[in-house]
Amino acid sequence: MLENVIANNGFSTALSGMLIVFSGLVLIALAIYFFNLISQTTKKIEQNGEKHNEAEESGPALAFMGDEKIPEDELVAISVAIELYSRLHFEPLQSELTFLHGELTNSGWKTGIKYGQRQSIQR
Amino acid sequence: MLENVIANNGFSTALSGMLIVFSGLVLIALAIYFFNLISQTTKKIEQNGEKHNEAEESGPALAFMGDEKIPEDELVAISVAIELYSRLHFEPLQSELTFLHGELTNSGWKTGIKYGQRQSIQR
Amino acid sequence: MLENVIANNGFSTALSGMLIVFSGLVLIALAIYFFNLISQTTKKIEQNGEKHNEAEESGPALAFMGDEKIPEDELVAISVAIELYSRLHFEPLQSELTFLHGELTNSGWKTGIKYGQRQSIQR
Amino acid sequence: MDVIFKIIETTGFANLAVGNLIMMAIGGVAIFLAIVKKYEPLLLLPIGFGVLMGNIPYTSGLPLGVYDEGSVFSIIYKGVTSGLFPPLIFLGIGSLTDFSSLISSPKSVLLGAAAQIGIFGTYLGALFLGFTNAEAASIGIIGGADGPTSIFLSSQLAPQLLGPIAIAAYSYMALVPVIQPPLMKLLTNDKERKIRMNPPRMVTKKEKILFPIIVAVLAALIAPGALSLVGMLMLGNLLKESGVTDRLAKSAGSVLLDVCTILLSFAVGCSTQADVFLTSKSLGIFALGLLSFMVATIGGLLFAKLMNLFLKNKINPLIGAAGVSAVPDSARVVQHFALHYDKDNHLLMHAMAPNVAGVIGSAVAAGVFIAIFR
Amino acid sequence: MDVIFKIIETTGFANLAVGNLIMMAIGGVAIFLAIVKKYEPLLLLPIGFGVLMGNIPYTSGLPLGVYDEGSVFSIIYKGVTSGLFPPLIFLGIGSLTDFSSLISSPKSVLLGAAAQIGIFGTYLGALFLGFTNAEAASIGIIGGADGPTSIFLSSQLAPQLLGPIAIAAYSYMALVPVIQPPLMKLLTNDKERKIRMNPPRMVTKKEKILFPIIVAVLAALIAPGALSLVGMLMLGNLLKESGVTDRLAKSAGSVLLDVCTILLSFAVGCSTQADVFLTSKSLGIFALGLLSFMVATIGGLLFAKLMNLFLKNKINPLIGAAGVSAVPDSARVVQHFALHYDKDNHLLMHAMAPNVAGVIGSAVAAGVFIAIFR
Amino acid sequence: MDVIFKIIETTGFANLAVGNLIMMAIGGVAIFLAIVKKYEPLLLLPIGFGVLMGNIPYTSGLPLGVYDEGSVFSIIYKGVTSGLFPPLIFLGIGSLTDFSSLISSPKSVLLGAAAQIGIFGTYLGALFLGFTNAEAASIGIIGGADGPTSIFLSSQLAPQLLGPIAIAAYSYMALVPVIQPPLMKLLTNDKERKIRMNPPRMVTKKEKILFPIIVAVLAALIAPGALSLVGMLMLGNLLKESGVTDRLAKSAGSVLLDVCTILLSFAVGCSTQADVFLTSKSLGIFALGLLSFMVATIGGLLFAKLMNLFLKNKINPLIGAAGVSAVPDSARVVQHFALHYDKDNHLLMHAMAPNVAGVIGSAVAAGVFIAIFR
Ligand code: NA
Ligand code: NA
Ligand code: NA
Repeated sequence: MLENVIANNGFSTALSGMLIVFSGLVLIALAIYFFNLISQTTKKIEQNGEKHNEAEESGPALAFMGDEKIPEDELVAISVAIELYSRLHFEPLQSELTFLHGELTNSGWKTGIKYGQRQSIQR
Repeated sequence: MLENVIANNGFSTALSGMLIVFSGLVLIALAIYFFNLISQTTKKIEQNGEKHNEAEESGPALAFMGDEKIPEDELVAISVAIELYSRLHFEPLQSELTFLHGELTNSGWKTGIKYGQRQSIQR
Repeated sequence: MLENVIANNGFSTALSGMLIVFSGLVLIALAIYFFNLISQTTKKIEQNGEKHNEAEESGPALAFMGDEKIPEDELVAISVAIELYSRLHFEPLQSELTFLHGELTNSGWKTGIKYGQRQSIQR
Repeated sequence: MDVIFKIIETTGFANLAVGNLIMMAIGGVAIFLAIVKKYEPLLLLPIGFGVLMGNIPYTSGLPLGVYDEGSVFSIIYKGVTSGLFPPLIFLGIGSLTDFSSLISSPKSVLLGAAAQIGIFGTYLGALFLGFTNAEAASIGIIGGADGPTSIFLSSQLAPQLLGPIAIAAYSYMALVPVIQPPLMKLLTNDKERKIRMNPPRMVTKKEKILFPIIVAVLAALIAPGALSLVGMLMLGNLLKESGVTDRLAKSAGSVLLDVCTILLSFAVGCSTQADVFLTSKSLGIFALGLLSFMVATIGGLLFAKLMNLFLKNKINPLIGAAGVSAVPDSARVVQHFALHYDKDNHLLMHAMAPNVAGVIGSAVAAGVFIAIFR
Repeated sequence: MDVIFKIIETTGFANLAVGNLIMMAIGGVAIFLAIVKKYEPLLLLPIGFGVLMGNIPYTSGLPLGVYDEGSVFSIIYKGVTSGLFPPLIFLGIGSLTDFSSLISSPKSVLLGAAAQIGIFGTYLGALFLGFTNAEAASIGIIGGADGPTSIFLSSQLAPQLLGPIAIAAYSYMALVPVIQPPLMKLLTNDKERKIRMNPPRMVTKKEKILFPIIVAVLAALIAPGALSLVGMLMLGNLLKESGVTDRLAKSAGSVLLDVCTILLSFAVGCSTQADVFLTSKSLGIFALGLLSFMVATIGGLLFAKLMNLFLKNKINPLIGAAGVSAVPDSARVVQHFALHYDKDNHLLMHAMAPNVAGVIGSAVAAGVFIAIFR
Repeated sequence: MDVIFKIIETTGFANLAVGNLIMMAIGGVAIFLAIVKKYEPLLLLPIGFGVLMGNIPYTSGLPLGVYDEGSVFSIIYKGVTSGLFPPLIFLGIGSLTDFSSLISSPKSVLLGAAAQIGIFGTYLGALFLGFTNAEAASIGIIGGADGPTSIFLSSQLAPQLLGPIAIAAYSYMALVPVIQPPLMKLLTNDKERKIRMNPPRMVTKKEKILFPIIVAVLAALIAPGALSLVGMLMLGNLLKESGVTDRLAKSAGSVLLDVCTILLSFAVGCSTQADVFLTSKSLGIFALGLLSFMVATIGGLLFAKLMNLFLKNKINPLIGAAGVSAVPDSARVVQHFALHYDKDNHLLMHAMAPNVAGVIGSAVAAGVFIAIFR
């Protein structure tokens, strides 16, 4: 059956296919690698420049605690709290109560329109 | 290029298009207006006729408090409670526990069938 | 118009149709019946053989309390708790916090991959 | 000035016919029943709104209605006529249905079969009125009291009658609490109505898992035409009961079911354009549909009484009426009717057994018709 | 060795053209605006990503892009070109929209009509630049400031321009906070900007239920071409307000809306292949689109001032600018602009009325164009 | 009487063949594995049920099965054969996947490439057994250990083999915990298995956002054929990571994913009608599929050992086995295997990197095959 392999250019196809896969993933690996590099360099320069608010930078990422130990119960409690919170605030609601500040006679209102519009800015 | 506009009856199309849009929305505005009128008249007649249960009438609409001020904290608490409540009761559940009154030997049961059937009456 | 019925083999079609429906449902009824029988027999044999852990057997089915009465308030509380629990744990989340035991330096992590993979075993 | 006239001619006002106004009134009634009376709102509301939209006149040639090739509504309607939506809806319903009551009481299955006499009786009646075989079968299925099944069969056998059949089926399902009680009163005596039944036994998880598999295989073997409906219904149920595919069951029973319900109901409503709908055939279908429901109810009641002649533990014949399906309405009607005579006699769970069996029964009946007439 | 060359030839690197790079840069900008500036992220993010993917070159013959018969992307794109996605999106939007503010202030409806002058003005402008009637109408609708309406009309009248029209519409909608304030400043004086309006009255549930029914019937009668868009918008709203079909409204307003939004936006993005997109026509469309938004804003503002000549309770002319729709962005722009001059003057709810009326208005305008040019 | 015979002839009992019984037994086994062993239940359960339904015999001519033009199941199956479902599933998976581990360890990407040798090795093996190029490629892709990728490639290149290829792919993915450990034991020594790796560094939000964009562009440029799969996967991921389109990501990752999974799995199951499935080709595919998984595992393990020759911070070669993907099963297998030798050596997150890289790798491989053989 080796004829079938040869007749179909099997070996060169397999070889060059493997080559493409590797080149593709190497490119991706390089991109990540260089991106990391840039990111680290930028961070160093920034750190040398001025001490800025770190909390702002960290964003929503989870801080790893290093050596400090957290009791397991607390971890469970925290994760349940986070689940509940995200459940309440990140799930699309059908309609939503919003209360504005200011004169109440003029401002107690309710709107259901939430679609597709920069809503994240306001909150 | 004005020829193109004229050749395509541009001006009369634009004019009559604008006309239709206005007539359509004027019709809608009138409908709302008359509807409001009827609603208000009906209400007045009813009020003159007899003092009826107002809570029934107001339905699920949110009552606006006029001049009375509600502490902001309470507003937040109320809206969170409403969110939680609607989340619990208005979201379709896969199956649902229901407990009937009466003899427990005969009535403790569970059903998952909820589809498309006047369920709102029972609750 | 009786000719139309006869010309279309109406009576034999209706009769044999009804026959098929009955045979189908009788087959199903028999299957359930025999299945029940087997299940009961198996249970009896098992019970005679050895007293085994009953909790394991009952699975997620709801235990009916027989004559014992449960205060209605508690029933409501229980059902709300079950609703909340299932809401929290059976609904697909976008991402999920998981905390592993062991050395925290090496194990505090977060994964969002939950798709299609035996996840039920782990919990 | 010509353009203005041309535009005015395109408005619906210029083309509004009496038939359209009649249909729009019907649509309004459907919406009223849905919102105020809360009759099957999930179906009657979009249907009624669809009737309104489907009877807006427009100059022919514009691709707007369900019958216009290439229009948006025709694309949605294709989900109905191709028969796709009903099985998807059954998938969702299956993932919401609990068959425990049926599993614990195999003899109730027969009541779900008996009520299907309404289907075959009406099939004969429709033939008698001069309908063709395929049409008569589609009309008869109204007696099965399952919207998706009726629509599926019509789409396969008599697409030209789909509108009136669907509307009739859903209307009478909504009117079950009006249609059934008089027949119950007529055909049962006081003693029968007070028969209490033993509480259903507990059903194990294993049985619940095996049930959909066995039912699907048996029903499809005996009536392969029922494959699409019974197969999807039981797939949904298996997803639910297996305990390992909760997320699939949940999605099938929520959004998939809802979206298919909206689109199917709205498109069916839109298909009732006056010129297509307001025919003597439609009148015949509505008359036969009512007959169908009544025969089905009677069939269930009488068969239950017949069974009682042979049974030691008598069943309450009222639950026979639940065999028509219209899940879970007719089971609720039974419950309320029985409570009227004995305020501690809860028949709901007992009535659920023939109720869900009726769904399987009419799907099998539909399968038989498909096998013969396609 | 031949095979290796053949494979290298198939890579995108070998076929990358300057046009593709330009388009990919544009896609990157869209993604940047969506994520960093949070401009319409639900739309610009999938569009931007689609632009990137649509400009990956490949050897012709491979079924990969939206224009290749049988490819996956072409199947998704068919949901756009057939006009199916926009009405489904409107169904979802309807189920999320609260029309209370509009119901309580019928005269605001006119502001939503006035802003549509942007559509017809731009239509004339496009004719002037040499576009055909159908193309000019599709370009004009950009001034309606409703993405789904623009895409729907283009799909029906000028599918070949769908890409640039959709991108222009969404881009300018995202830029509403940049485009509108200068015009507001120019056309109103300080006194006008400080006009306070009475709080809107309470709207009963009954009114909210009747509103979608009445609007749908009237709008469709006056402009049957608006049937698909207005019909679905109001069906969604009825599902929400009826109070008996909450689960349907919820599904329409969450997953159905989201999935259609993702697929539509992504497919529209993919349709901007450089060789199709980078033409002088596109430039014209972008220029006309900007004009369109500006004329619409001016129309709304001036008409509000005109109305004030006849009204006892003056309206704040700023809310006229919200008539362009771009819900709820332009209403927010009005709110912020007014707060700048009187920190207790909350116009948001008042601006919502012309805002949602503008949605209906441009759907009616689209209906008019469909009636004339199809 | 004739009609009764005709009806009996239409029942499945009259047409049941031995092949159908064998296939139904296989379907039963799949359901058993899914429910009792909890092997890939989300896929194996609907597939198994589909196998049952697909092997119910019926008189030919009835439009019931996936191969009958116009039947409901054929419409659903079109979602598979057109290649639509797999990219939509990838959209959902992307919106659920966290690529952090991969971003923090770029060198692991290479392990995801190395494991693809299973694909190309099996491609050669299939050619050797006499399959055509297109068939051999589709069979080879089983070694990619990604269901949607396998189904997509088969639908594009060898639709006639879709059934057995899909079943083989999912079966072996379910059997990963059985197939991989012996090879791990064979190819690593005790010291290697105990290698501990540094905890992965924190990844910033910015990196997570840029990652899907860069990967999609690079992968699609190098292998345009991967556009549909990689594009959708990364679109889903971008929707998730951007932080501004949470609702889109949520819908894509829940209902859209679930519905596509149900329909795809069920339809694939239905496509295994005995007369189509029970062939010697299927046997060959199953044998080659197993080979494919083994070669892929070996490739990953050996390449990791090869890399260690050049690295200062040694990697644990076990994580090479996770390069086959089967996310996240093979990563879990690595975790458990390593824990056996050092109860504090948690490799899960390290194994996730090659694991998800393997998904990208096999999508690229599929793209290469599409580019050459279409
Ligand atoms: Na029935
Ligand atoms: Na507008
Ligand atoms: Na892989």
